[in-house]
Amino acid sequence: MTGRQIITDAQNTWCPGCGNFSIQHTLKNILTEREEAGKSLDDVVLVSGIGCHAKIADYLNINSFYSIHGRTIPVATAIKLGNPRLTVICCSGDGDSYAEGLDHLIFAAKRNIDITVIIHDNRVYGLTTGQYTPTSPLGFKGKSTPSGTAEYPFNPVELMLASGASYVARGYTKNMNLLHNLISEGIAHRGFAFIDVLQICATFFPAADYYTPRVYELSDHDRTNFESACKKAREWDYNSDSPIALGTFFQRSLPCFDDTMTVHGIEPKDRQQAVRDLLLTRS
Amino acid sequence: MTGRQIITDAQNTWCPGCGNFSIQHTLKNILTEREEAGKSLDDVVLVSGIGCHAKIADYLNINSFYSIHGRTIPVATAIKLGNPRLTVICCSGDGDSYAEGLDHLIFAAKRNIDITVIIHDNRVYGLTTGQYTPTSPLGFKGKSTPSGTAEYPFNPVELMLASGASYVARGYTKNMNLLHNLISEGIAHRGFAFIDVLQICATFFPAADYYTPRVYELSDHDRTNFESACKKAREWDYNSDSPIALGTFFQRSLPCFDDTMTVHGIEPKDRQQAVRDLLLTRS
Amino acid sequence: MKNVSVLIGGKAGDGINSAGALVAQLLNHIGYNIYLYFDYPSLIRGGHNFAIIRGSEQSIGTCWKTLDFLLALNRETLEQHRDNCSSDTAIIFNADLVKSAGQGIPVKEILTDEHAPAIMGNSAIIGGFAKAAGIEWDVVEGVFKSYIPKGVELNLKVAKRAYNQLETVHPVSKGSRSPCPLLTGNEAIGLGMVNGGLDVYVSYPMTPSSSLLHFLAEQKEKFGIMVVHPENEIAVILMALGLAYTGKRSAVGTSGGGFCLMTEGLSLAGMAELPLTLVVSQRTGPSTGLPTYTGQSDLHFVLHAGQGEYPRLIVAPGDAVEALYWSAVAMNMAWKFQVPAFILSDKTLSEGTYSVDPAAVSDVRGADSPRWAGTAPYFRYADVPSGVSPLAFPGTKDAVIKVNSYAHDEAGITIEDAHTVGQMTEKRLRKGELLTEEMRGYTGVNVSGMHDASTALFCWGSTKGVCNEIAALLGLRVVQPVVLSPFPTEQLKKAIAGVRSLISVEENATAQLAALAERHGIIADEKILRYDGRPFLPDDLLVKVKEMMI
Amino acid sequence: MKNVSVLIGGKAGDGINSAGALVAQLLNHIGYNIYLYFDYPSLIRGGHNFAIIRGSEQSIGTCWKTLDFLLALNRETLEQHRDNCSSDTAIIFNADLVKSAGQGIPVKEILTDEHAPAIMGNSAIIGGFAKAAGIEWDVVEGVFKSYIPKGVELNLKVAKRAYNQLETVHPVSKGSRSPCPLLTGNEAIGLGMVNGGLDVYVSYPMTPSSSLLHFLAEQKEKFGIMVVHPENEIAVILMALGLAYTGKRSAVGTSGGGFCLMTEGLSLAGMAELPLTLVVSQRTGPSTGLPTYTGQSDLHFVLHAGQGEYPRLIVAPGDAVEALYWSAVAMNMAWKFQVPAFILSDKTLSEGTYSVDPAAVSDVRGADSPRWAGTAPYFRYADVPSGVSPLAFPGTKDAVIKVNSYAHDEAGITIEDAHTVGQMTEKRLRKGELLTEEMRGYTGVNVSGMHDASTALFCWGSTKGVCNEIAALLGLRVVQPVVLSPFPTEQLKKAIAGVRSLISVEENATAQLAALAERHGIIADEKILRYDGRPFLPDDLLVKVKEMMI
Ligand SMILES: Cc1ncc(C[n+]2csc(CCOP(=O)(O)OP(=O)(O)O)c2C)c(N)n1
Ligand SMILES: Cc1ncc(C[n+]2csc(CCOP(=O)(O)OP(=O)(O)O)c2C)c(N)n1
Ligand code: SF4
Ligand code: SF4
Ligand SMILES: [Mg+2]
Ligand SMILES: [Mg+2]
Repeated sequence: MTGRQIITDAQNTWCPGCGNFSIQHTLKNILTEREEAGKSLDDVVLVSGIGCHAKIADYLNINSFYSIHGRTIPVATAIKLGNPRLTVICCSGDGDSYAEGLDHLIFAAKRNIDITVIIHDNRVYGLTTGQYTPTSPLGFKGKSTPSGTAEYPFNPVELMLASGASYVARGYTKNMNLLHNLISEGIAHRGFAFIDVLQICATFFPAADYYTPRVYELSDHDRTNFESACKKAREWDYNSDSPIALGTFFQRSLPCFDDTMTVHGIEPKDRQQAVRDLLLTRS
Repeated sequence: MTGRQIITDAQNTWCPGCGNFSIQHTLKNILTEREEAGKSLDDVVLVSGIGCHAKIADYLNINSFYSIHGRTIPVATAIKLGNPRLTVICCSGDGDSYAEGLDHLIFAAKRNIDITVIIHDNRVYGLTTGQYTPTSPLGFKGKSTPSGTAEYPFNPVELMLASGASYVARGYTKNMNLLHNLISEGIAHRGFAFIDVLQICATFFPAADYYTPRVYELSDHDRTNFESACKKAREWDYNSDSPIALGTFFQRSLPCFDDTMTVHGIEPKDRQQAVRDLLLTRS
Repeated sequence: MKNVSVLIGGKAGDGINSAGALVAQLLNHIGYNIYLYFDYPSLIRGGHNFAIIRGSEQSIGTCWKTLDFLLALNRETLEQHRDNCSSDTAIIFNADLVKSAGQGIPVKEILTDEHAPAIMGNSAIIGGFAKAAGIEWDVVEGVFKSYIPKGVELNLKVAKRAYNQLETVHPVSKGSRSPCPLLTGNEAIGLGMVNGGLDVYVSYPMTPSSSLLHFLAEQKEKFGIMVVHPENEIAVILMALGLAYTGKRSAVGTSGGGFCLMTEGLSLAGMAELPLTLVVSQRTGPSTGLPTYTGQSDLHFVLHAGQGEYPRLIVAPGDAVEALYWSAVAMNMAWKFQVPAFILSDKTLSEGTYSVDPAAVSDVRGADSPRWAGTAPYFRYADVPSGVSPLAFPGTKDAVIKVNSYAHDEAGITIEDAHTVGQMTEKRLRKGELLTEEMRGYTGVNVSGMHDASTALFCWGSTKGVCNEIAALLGLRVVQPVVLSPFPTEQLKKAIAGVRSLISVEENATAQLAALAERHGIIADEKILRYDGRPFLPDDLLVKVKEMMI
Repeated sequence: MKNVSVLIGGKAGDGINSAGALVAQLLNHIGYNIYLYFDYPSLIRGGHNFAIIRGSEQSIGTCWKTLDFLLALNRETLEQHRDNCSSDTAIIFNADLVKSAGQGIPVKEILTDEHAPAIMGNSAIIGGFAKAAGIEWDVVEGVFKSYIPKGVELNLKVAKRAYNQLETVHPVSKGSRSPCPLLTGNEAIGLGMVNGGLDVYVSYPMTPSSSLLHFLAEQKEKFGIMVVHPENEIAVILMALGLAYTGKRSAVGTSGGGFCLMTEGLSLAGMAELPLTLVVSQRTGPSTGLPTYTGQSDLHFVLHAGQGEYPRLIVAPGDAVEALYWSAVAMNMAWKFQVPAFILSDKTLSEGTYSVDPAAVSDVRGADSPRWAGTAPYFRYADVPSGVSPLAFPGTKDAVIKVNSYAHDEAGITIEDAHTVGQMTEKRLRKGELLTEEMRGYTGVNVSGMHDASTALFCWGSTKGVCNEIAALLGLRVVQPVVLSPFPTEQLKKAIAGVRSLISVEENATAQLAALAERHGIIADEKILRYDGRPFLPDDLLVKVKEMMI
């Protein structure tokens, strides 16, 4: 299909001012560019979890697997294993992949499966109306913690570095140029690409006034240097006040799981012969 | 109970030469010391997962919760929340807490719940007869990967540092003095203590000949310095050949989850009044 | 007029739920029993939300299709609910956004005049409604003062402006009962569990159970309970079991997908004999399904979830009063028999609002397992005749308390020999028999309507409300098992004595209650099923039941 | 002699399983049908392992208590199995460790003389057994050459020494059938799935399913399949669904506890209509239970697992031949109807070894869903009359393929309106009806024994073997439903026509098959249950059945 309408007719139900619009818009532009570059959109698959972020599966007119809460990544991993020719993009939430299904995220990084994971990190459960997530700051007053959480957030960028991710970046929905570059790079990166996107939740965590003066784009940063990636990653801990680096923290090249797992299928009739041969060895 | 027999009469079914004996012996000694110091063993609870390691719950004659595969840590967390006076020790496997239930481990670190987690890291699923785990080296030929794994191991020490653990150490079942110190320290540490123990699996991963010449004890290391903890942690990546540091990588003091979550219970009759009062506000 | 029905509708974010609650309180305060149904899609702002508030002199648990009042905050409300209007329906609307017959309120003008913020627009609508219904101003004033947390004076000014502008077109006569507490099903479950001794509530948010988490989190200091929201549902149930091990009465709450993740822990509870209370609030499945709509399609799943065999209690209350009572019972039975006890709810019950007689609050805590006498050694799984081994909790002097997910001996040590396995299985089965025996002492099957009618509606959970209403109209019997496991076969047989036509009314596609009853020798003759996420309405059900009766 | 029974026992780590397999091959090569039962505790070294190998001219699937030969590698074997010995039992033992009547083999001496390593001790025992049973040396030689991977010559020397030292005390006459392949139930399931088109097997190890993972991993290049062992069972099932989405025929395998973790993904498969084959091999529950022992207590869990309602296929083969056949059928039905298809096994079947006629291997792949015709737009959930929407896979030109866990429209876009929800629910139900229809074309209920007997043993899964044996002795009928969902009510009614006493024989405590049948109007008159982790033995069952028949 060429020149396809990239946005479906599904009614968009995000709140006015929601940062998800920026992510959708960015993906739309990237898909358009891809088509313009002569690459088919038929080979792109979007996988999402459950949450506000995940509605993007309804809105983008491309192949999609609208999965269940927290399980975006094993689905995406398997789609890549099932057909390595596909470009697989995961849109996941912070509740989704940092709480419910954190283990899958870490294993995807460990395996270096060639998928691109975009975390719509609004630091809150949006769709279930505002509870804290693993990136909410200490003391966050959500509906399940009306007197404030008792937990520090973890730093997903740091965690991903420790897990062996081969592309690690942070974006912000109010910096769409950079977001475009990061997601494009992530898709182009051969291996596991992780992008934590500070996504504004207009309703439950409207943090733009906090982020905007603090964010800056990484420059003069050697993305191939793991130590300095860690250092930059730790500058902001998702809790204390400090400058917030945006951009690519780290990138390196490693063998991909989808490559090393590749199987050479055999013809049905050869299979049946293989079964018969196996039986012979048992009699 | 004083002077209690610390080992039960249950038949021990570990293989000859198994490193689990060293861990059991160390715990036995620590418990004995505890008793000798006048502290009751009635306040100690051991929580285990499922696997060879977990059989320790049958063997130590103390309170125990022999849980299910991968779920050691939420049980232990809750026992501490339920009764903060208890000393809670988790014996878990690498399959248990690095694969099946990794998320719980990270959240326990994040929350700084005051429990001590000992990972019997034999780098293999022992009880299910020898499959790779997240710390098995790349190319490990286990029963589920007869032609070798396609995954690098992750580094649990690094992961725990990134997750906010407040006590992070590595032991070795062939260095029982150190093991004794680390576990004692872990228990004494107020907050989440993590000890990755390189445990020899005599049957499926007999790595003593590999470890013994490479291990060394950390000295001249400032355990309060996070950066150098990370550096030391990264020296050996559970895959490539390098010296293997043993000892305490990191320790710091942080508020504990069990403290911040503490509730002041109220009397049953006051509760009923509270229910009545609540109803009044709704009529 | 003995019955009044009000619909208020607008966009998500318009505060329809709280506006609905105010309308409900107005009707409560003029002497009616209340039922409120809240309908909303799975989104945060926009879309179409509505609440139907019904007042009746009878105790009620369902809506009626035809409305007395339609309060339209936007045009969509009018369009979507035309079918619910008759020529008698009084339509009150925001004149800035809607054109319609009926009485418009110039909301923007009122707000501007009063220097009030936009969110106070609903007060104008409610003020207008009060006038249209002929509700006295001091009732409005009283209700606003009790239920508006902030800026009540300004809200009252806004309401009064609308009140003064509108006509009383559809006077609602006063009812005869005195105002009583209004509770959602989830609130009632929460209070019931607190009454049953709840110490810790552990939950991961999932509609339609989340409002229970929010309610208990909000009230936790008041009740002296701990509320924990962990990383996922697997942690939830394992934490609850860890807490039970320390002697804390814990409960978990979730819906279908989250419950899936709890099934392994459930089986552990069965084997380790750890008391556990589970609230499972059903929504439309399978999978994510319709998160904010109702369903009754998880009964068999809950009945059989978890590998292996072990006794469990399942109660499915039909309204908030039952929820209050049975939740306490469930908590107690979990502890008395060291078994999992389920409170099976559905979206209609969990998020619907009901009038609750405060007399329904009684202290039902008390039931508990025997405690260890203190003579060491302690046997956690002592094979006593009842099957219920005495409890001790860690920290008890001289007790070594070993719980175990493996087959184990009386001391809790793993064993593999056939004899002990059989023995301990039988011990657990005996607890099941004892639980069955115990539940015979409770009214596990409610019978209402005409007790000697030969046609009976056979229902469970929230559909009780609509069945009662139809039964009253048609002179039928209603048979509603509240206890679903252990199945109250004898009580049920008694309850249907003389019934020639048993009609199962369920919100699922496979008639799960009927299937369960069939396994116990009780056959439903007819089935009326609905599986589109919406609760039965009396109007529709009436037609269907009549068809069956021809 | 038409029947021969051999027990070999020793410590875990002594290689009892492979020694047992060699004995089985010896009997196979002298013309017997084989059944091998392997009994081991959950530990790696030490403890007591034993294998019972039975040869018979009939096709068999159970052990017999009384032994013809007892091969004791250690003293415990002798002690534990005294009860299985009669005065005719030939006892052969390692004379270094055991003192007993019978014939001792000086294993250490032989090994020393032959400069053979300790692990070759078993060859001495097997050689001794061969002689005691009068099996010709060239049979031993042939079997050793085929089945001993390393050092066969030295092993033969060791065996020959023992062979020469012992007497033929219990000659086993030759049977009449030609040697045929021996397969474990898990191997048969694996091969059946490969025949049914398996592309990828995804599994996390869990006894008694692990040996299927190991087998397929070992053979993956040969069959051109991928084998993935992910971080946990949740990932397992979600990966399988991701693979199915790309058109790969995927299967998962696990046991009860792991299956718990898959239930949420299962419900997703139901809603998203993704084909999926699941192998669930039961062990003794609840919870961790007895990991290496058997059970049949997860039937109802598997029947109802996952929130919401959606059709599923469940087949429970009774032996390896059935496993080979039905696993291929399950894989095909999953794809033909886009539903989850279960192969429900148990430890006895999964880890038992059976003779399999190679003619049983037929290419049953073929069944599949219709494919998209290629005219855009593509509707993943096209509401076609059959309910089975044509498939397309990502990468197909012009197809936008949207699968969704939410209620959705034909294009796969989330919807919440009552009409579409009802419509799509009915579409899924129609698939269920079609599946029911399809399965009528299969023999879903096996009848064996005396077809017109008025007493029938009613069983499922591996207990088929023992029931057949008893039925032959007592002249009874055996009725064994292999398809358990959709329940083959009509076939079953036919199968029990004329039965006056239907005796359910199950390895669980609540008679789950009987309960299922009851829901379909078929009542078991009696129940014989075993729930200690051990399979029924004919000797014991015989007594129990006779009691029932009085
Ligand atoms: C197993 C399970 N548990 C809980 C839920 C309820 N649920 C739906 S979305 C959501 C949170 C989503 O948070 P996040 O991933 O941050 O997405 P956001 O809405 O913020 O974009 C939850 C808890 C669910 N669908 N499934
Ligand atoms: C949910 C679940 N999946 C799988 C298993 C099977 N199982 C038991 S122990 C084990 C692995 C244990 O490995 P590890 O934690 O490393 O312990 P080890 O035996 O090496 O000490 C597995 C997979 C299980 N009991 N439960
Ligand atoms: S709740 Fe937050 S994340 Fe969800 S749609 Fe609204 S603004 Fe966006
Ligand atoms: S298999 Fe390994 S870990 Fe398990 S008991 Fe034996 S040596 Fe120890
Ligand atoms: Mg979020
Ligand atoms: Mg291990």
